[in-house]
Amino acid sequence: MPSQAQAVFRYPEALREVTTHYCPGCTHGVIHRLVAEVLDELGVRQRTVGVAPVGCAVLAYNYFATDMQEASHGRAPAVATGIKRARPDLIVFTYQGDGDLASIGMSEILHCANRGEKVTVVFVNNAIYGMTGGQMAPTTMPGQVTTTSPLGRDVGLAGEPIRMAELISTLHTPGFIARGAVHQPLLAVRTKDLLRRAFRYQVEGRCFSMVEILSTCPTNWGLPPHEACDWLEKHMVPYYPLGVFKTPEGGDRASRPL
Amino acid sequence: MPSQAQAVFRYPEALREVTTHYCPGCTHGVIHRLVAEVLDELGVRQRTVGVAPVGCAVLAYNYFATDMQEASHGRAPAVATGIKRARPDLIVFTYQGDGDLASIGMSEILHCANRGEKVTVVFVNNAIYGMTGGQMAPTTMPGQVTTTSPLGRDVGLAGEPIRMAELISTLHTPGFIARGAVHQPLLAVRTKDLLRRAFRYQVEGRCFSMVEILSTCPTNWGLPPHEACDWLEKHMVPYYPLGVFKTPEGGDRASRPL
Amino acid sequence: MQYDMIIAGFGGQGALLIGKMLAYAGMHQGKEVSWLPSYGPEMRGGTANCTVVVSDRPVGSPVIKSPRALLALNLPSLDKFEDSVRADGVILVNTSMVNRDPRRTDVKVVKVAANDIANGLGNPRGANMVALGAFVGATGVVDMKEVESLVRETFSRKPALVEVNLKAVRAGFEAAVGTAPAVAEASQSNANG
Amino acid sequence: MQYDMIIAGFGGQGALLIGKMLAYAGMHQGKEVSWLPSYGPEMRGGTANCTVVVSDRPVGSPVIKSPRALLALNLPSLDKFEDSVRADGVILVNTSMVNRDPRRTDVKVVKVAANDIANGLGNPRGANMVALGAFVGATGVVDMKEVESLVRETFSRKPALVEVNLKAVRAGFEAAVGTAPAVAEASQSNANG
Amino acid sequence: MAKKLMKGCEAIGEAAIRAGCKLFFGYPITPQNEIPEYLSHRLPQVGGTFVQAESEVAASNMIYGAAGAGERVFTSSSSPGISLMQEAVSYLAGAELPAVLVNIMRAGPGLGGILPSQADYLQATKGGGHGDYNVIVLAPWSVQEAADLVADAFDLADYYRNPVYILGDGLIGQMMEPVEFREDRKPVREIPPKTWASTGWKGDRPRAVVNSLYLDADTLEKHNRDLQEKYHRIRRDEVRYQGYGLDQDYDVLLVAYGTVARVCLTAMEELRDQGIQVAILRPVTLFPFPYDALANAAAKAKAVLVVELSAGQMLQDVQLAVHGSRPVHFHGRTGGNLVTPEEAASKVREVLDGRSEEVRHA
Amino acid sequence: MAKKLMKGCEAIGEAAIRAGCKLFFGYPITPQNEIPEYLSHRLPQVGGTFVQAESEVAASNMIYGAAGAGERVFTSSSSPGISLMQEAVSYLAGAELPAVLVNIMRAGPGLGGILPSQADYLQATKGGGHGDYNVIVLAPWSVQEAADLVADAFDLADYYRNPVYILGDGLIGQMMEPVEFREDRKPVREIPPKTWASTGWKGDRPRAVVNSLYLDADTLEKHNRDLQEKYHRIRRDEVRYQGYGLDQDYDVLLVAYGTVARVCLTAMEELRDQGIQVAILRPVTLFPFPYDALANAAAKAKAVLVVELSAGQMLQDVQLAVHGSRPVHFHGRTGGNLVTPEEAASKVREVLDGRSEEVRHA
Amino acid sequence: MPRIEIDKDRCKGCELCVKACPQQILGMTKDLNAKGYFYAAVKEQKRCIGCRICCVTCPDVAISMSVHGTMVHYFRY
Amino acid sequence: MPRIEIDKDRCKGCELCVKACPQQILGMTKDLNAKGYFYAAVKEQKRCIGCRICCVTCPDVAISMSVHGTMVHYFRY
Ligand SMILES: Cc1ncc(C[n+]2csc(CCOP(=O)(O)OP(=O)(O)O)c2C)c(N)n1
Ligand SMILES: Cc1ncc(C[n+]2csc(CCOP(=O)(O)OP(=O)(O)O)c2C)c(N)n1
Ligand code: SF4
Ligand code: SF4
Ligand code: SF4
Ligand code: SF4
Ligand code: SF4
Ligand code: SF4
Ligand SMILES: [Mg+2]
Ligand SMILES: [Mg+2]
Repeated sequence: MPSQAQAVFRYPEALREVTTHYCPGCTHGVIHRLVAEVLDELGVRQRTVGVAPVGCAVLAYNYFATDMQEASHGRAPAVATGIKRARPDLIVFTYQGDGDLASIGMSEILHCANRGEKVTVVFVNNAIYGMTGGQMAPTTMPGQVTTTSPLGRDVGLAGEPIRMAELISTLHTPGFIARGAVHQPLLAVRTKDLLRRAFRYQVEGRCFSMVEILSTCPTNWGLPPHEACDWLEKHMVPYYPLGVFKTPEGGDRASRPL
Repeated sequence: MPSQAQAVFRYPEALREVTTHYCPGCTHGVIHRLVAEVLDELGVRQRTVGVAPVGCAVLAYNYFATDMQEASHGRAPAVATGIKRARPDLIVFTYQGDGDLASIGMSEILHCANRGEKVTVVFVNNAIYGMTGGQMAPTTMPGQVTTTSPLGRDVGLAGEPIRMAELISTLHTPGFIARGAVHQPLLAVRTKDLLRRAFRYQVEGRCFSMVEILSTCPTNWGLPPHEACDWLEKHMVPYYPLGVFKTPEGGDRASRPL
Repeated sequence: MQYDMIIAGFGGQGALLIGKMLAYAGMHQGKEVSWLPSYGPEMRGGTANCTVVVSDRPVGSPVIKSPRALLALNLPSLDKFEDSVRADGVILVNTSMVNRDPRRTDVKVVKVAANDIANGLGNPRGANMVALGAFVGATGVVDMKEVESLVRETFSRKPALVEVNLKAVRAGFEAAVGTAPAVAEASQSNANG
Repeated sequence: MQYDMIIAGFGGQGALLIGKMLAYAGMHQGKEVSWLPSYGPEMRGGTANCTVVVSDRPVGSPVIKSPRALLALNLPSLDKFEDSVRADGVILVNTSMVNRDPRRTDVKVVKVAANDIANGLGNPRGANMVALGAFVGATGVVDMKEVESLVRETFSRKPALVEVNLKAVRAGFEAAVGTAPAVAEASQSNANG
Repeated sequence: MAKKLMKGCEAIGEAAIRAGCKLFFGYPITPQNEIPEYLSHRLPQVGGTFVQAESEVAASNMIYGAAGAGERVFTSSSSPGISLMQEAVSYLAGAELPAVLVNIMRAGPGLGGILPSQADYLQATKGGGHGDYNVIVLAPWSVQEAADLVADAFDLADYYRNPVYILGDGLIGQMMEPVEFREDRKPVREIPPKTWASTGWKGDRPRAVVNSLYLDADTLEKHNRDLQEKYHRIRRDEVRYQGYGLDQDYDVLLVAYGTVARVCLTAMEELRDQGIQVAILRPVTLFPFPYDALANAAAKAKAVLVVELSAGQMLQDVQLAVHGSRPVHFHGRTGGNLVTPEEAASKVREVLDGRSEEVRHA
Repeated sequence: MAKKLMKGCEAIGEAAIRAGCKLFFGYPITPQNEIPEYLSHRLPQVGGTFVQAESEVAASNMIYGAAGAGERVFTSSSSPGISLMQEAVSYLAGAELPAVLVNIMRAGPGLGGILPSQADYLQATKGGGHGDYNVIVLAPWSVQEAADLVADAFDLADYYRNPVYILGDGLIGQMMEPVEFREDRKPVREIPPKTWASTGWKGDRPRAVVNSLYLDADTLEKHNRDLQEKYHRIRRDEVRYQGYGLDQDYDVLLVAYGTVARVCLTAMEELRDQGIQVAILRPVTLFPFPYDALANAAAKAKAVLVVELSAGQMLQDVQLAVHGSRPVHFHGRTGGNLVTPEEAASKVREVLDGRSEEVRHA
Repeated sequence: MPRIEIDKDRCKGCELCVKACPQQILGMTKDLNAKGYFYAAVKEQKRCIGCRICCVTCPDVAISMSVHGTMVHYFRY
Repeated sequence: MPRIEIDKDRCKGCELCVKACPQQILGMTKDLNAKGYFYAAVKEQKRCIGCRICCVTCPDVAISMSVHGTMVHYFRY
């Protein structure tokens, strides 16, 4: 049969064919595509509702070919809770940045995870506030220069970067928590596996799921895209290890007293 | 010399000699006394500012013989941050319930701990909203009946109880995190040691410190005081193990990927 | 016209329940009623009180500063509300828990030892029902028949309790009926007119 | 009277900086000035523009819909603002980046190939300074002396850059001075009166 | 259905369920705890969902999500909690989502106290959040009316795609009164299908995007014009008020809402017995405010007296309505203290005696 | 000091430092990011403290703590972030804490857009939070005035122990203008020592308790009366406004604040050239609002025209001031669009021609 | 010799001290105190071992202890 | 046989695909596309091994791939 050309990599159906507003080389775009491909593969696009954050992905509602809601800054997990509780038959995901999820939205994400809402959170950690012009995020690396840490993040004053995947995975409520990255193509492939698993848990009505994905912000890091990928590999990956932190099958990971 | 009677247990100076509004047998009173004794012992009463929460301890500003501030519900760690950054010479503590700290104030406590604010948090976990009449808290035990979980907490809908000490101790920023209890006299003695340590870290300018203290709510648990103590021992201690979870000397406890 | 009253007592004495039953009885008789609890920040285990209005016309203010009748189940309640009762009103005192007489001379004072009567009936927890019966007896604000059927309804899940509580409420009624005729009539005539 | 202008270009072309230097120069000459950047939600790397007002009296509206002068550093800027320029105003076009002529006939059009001139001076990054000089030459809105001293100040930390940029700004000035005398005079006379 | 004696809070919960609302998200706060408590046992009985949110911020965003998914949903809280919802309320209005928010007001400012108050009037009616928007505000004066208005609130919310507040003072929440839920109730407006809701896009309608972001100024201005046009229709079509004695002669017009109006009614009876002629206008909708009705009613009076459990908030709307044509007087109590009929009556006498001073600007 | 060309945001930051404010707690949001960014490098230089809070909720409670400890402190944000602070603002007012909050307003409602707006007027002046309270509101129209008012704001906050808003439209934040910081500036009021602040209790003064809780109704009512009395003094003593052409004849009185007033000034010049007589009244304090000055100024005019970047918010205060004595007209833009001098001028002509319709109630 | 004193009017009658005393020498009175609670009292002062467990237990700091002579305590407090 | 296609007007010129291609057969053009970017193009289609790394890398989904005949991919995607 395959005498004719067969498309083996094409534009996903769940992604609308518009140009994103993301800067050149920004890996938000890669993550969008991975999510869209997974929705297509699982065949759930038509019953999916996505929740866009306030952050560079604020316009995500223009990009996914699904029904969408725009949440207020940090509250996407609460909005997703509202949607899922109203319509448990829908597949609900949030797409959130690190300022959105780990700073202003800390309470909402933790409680959403702890209630075990059957939603999927795509958490894009780029160690900075992209949209507002490069301020420090809770995930900003020690010493990293941002517009509000002009001499580099001083961990003595601003504390150490927060590892959300680790934090959330200590909750006792079952869930799927993992961290991936997309700055190298094979990592993107593995991250897609994580996303697929995360959504599948939701489709099966099993548990809350979150995939934290390390992402670049060439513009606010002040680096050309490929150097941004290298910076991420060198500075972020060691502190934010990639892998699966929690599965609904797995046990309880609460630390025991010293 | 001691031919005359010598007082070996007396009313602490840092506690005002007024009758509290706490219900008979409520261990909020014990915790107040322990905190006051520690302030006396460390000789810091005159430079201490306490932050009262919204919760049964809302009137704590009437009880401690220190300057006090009344915070809005859940925001005591933010208020404490404001005080401590304004006046680093002051000893600042918050006194917070589980609704206050683990529900509405989740974001504030985590970020306060993560910034490493040099303040001390006294966290009173009584597995319920005392002041508002016994609603479910994030720390309510599975199956526990409250006015908003009339058939008992359903972990399938409300999730598992949150263990704040464990959660916070996974942060990378150095801190002192421990859990005590006061439902038995010797545990109260050990809890006082924890509080002493916590405040001492602050006096030394070392780190953030928090002592979670399991406490009874005879009124809303619907139990006579001593039965409440037994209930706590039987149901809460196994899930909320007592001990020290993190010290500033200790390493990083982030869970590693599976 | 409207008949308004304050029922007050210690936390566990059942003041709120007595008030609710009066309101229910009034409603079942076709009256307009309102019931308003104090929800002030009293210390737990402190006093509790409620205001009940029973009226032929829609209830205006549910908050009553000068009630026609007061049921004082304990001393602090008498202390707190004695002065507010209207001239010619009724003060019913539970003498089991109040060790002084009301000072007011312009109101009808009725005294019933509710706890003692309940103890005498071998039903110490029935003091609130005794007080309810006595209050109805003294004021005639609602029909005893309605009260009795309410008692039946209230305890319908525990039939054993129905009879003992009916006894208690009747004992209270008997102890007080006819003691404050003027007001009772006033209310009666209002109820009819 | 007041002289108002819009400086517009691609993100990295320095439109905002040119505007700021014009405002500074005006201020140093004792004028009232305002500088207002566009901060609309343009896509990153999109166009940037600013509005500068230089006036003898306190600046009224800092927002100008019909400026007296436009500096269009690239084509989208010309497209966007050409129509807004006042009749008898000035449009200065950076022909290095704009491949069409302005359509307007009721304004004075001045063309300067800023990038080419800068390249010619061996200072490709100095195109913005060329454009600044040209704009001052064409409009006379501020004194070249002030501009030159500003250039010295701006690059004072990197003395090597002072001379090359002074050269650039002068080259621009020369390329444009006298090309739009009417307007320049209008502004001149206003500045004096 | 027979009358039941219910607390206002419970009646509100029950009325919501009967209005087809199966979702509640809320956070405890006195004096409205009986609403979540009632719903936590009632909703599961009817196949509904009760979620105790982690905060009022979360609760208000949960109702955003659920409303955006096309379901009837509500939350309730009291003053400080409602303040925390102000960003979300602005979002609800901006995204044109139908949701009902109950505020059983307590005394402020700050932590204040837990006793009744009406001091959130301006927050509710003038927009406590940012931007130009309005919330429909319904103010019941009895338990029965609370139940009735909750039902109407869901209809109005759906019809106008707009948030609706039920604004009750603490008395409304805590008081028990007979209440009847009519089975034959009809919606106040015919409600169009919610084709705009995000329920999964199957291609049979435009993609549903629940959103209040418009980066382009002209688009956002157009959106604002549409909103203002909607508020105009609401002002035109949804004004509700009640008058008492307006058809008789009167010297003083009392203006009050909620339970305070009942106090005024009692005062009015007392005053009429004494030969003093007063009438009452009770706004039932606070937005839209009955400006015209009030202006007309005021025209018959020598003076207007506003009575509130606040330092003078509705007062501003009354002044806007009366437009300087009659002197406006004010009597208010704060801190949780209540106005008594005696107080209201004696203030009326002061107004008539010239012993009360007119209020010029709030 | 010589004049410097500065962005409004930077001038605000610098002015705060010069007013002795060494503490800033805030969260990023456009269009005021230059304030935290400026302070994150400037404050450490002067021994001050910059903290990027995790949210606006946290930031507003941090300033509560720091103000309660007796230090000058401020925060800044833009519309949605300010909405999140409303609970804390009510607490600040209730606990009588001096703190400065800068709101560089953007277009709403909801997420809206990031372009300039004035649609948070009612939130700021009528109380976006719960309970009866007022915040002093200062509205600069230039970068210089922004700097000057920030300095005054700290003085007023300390003197009255009350929060103060600086309410700027997006232009104020983004615009660069020359600004001068005078070294010889004197406080607008003499500020008493902060003996009420919680700084450690050594027994030499009453224990300091920073609080807004009063469980007893009478005590809370007394507290409210004291607050109202304070607001009364503020209304009496702190009104600020500027008039332009008020001493000449005019047919139309323009009322506008912030940068919109500058647009009106340009329009006024244009109109005068055409022989149309207008004057401008520019409120500088929005609370206290210049009711009396406006009433007087309106008396000279045939009509009043309010111009705002909103759907009509200050409009309500203008109506309250004019009290129906003159027709009030309105011109507003929303969504981030700006009013141009041409627009304002042509609206004036419409008012004079009878082509514009009077606004009765907001 | 240890001496326990219970401030009768601070006591809220919770009985925690009574249950806690290892010597079981505390008991509840049949009198109401000013607050209306049946309060705790020392029944057998002589058998008191001065362990301070009652003091540590009381949520209302109603119990204080003094000693004549030296005493060794088995917990540091 | 793999065939790579780059949608020139979707490309934002980030060069990530160029760096990522293991065969180094992609490159940037000297032309500007409609958006004003120098865009990426396939320089040597023939040497393409069909690994899809460029496709996976592109943040703007500008690259698609089709094959003639059967191909075994070394990563599942
Ligand atoms: C309540 C509120 N606070 C602040 C903002 C401003 N704001 C918009 S996006 C953003 C942070 C974005 O950072 P992040 O979530 O990391 O997303 P990124 O842009 O990096 O993808 C902030 C603070 C807002 N819109 N609303
Ligand atoms: C913003 C806000 N939300 C809710 C409340 C009501 N409230 C007061 S205390 C409380 C919870 C108290 O529980 P917890 O913190 O566990 O303290 P406890 O009473 O159990 O000691 C709540 C919800 C409030 N005052 N303010
Ligand atoms: S600012 Fe950063 S995160 Fe945002 S689109 Fe640009 S590169 Fe991506
Ligand atoms: S309600 Fe519970 S926590 Fe509160 S004082 Fe009473 S027993 Fe203690
Ligand atoms: S000190 Fe020990 S032995 Fe003595 S009364 Fe107290 S608990 Fe009992
Ligand atoms: S523990 Fe304290 S409050 Fe309780 S009974 Fe003993 S003395 Fe009284
Ligand atoms: S498929 Fe592989 S070899 Fe071919 S162009 Fe892409 S990255 Fe290069
Ligand atoms: S990765 Fe995509 S956007 Fe980047 S250069 Fe290649 S084709 Fe263009
Ligand atoms: Mg980010
Ligand atoms: Mg608790």
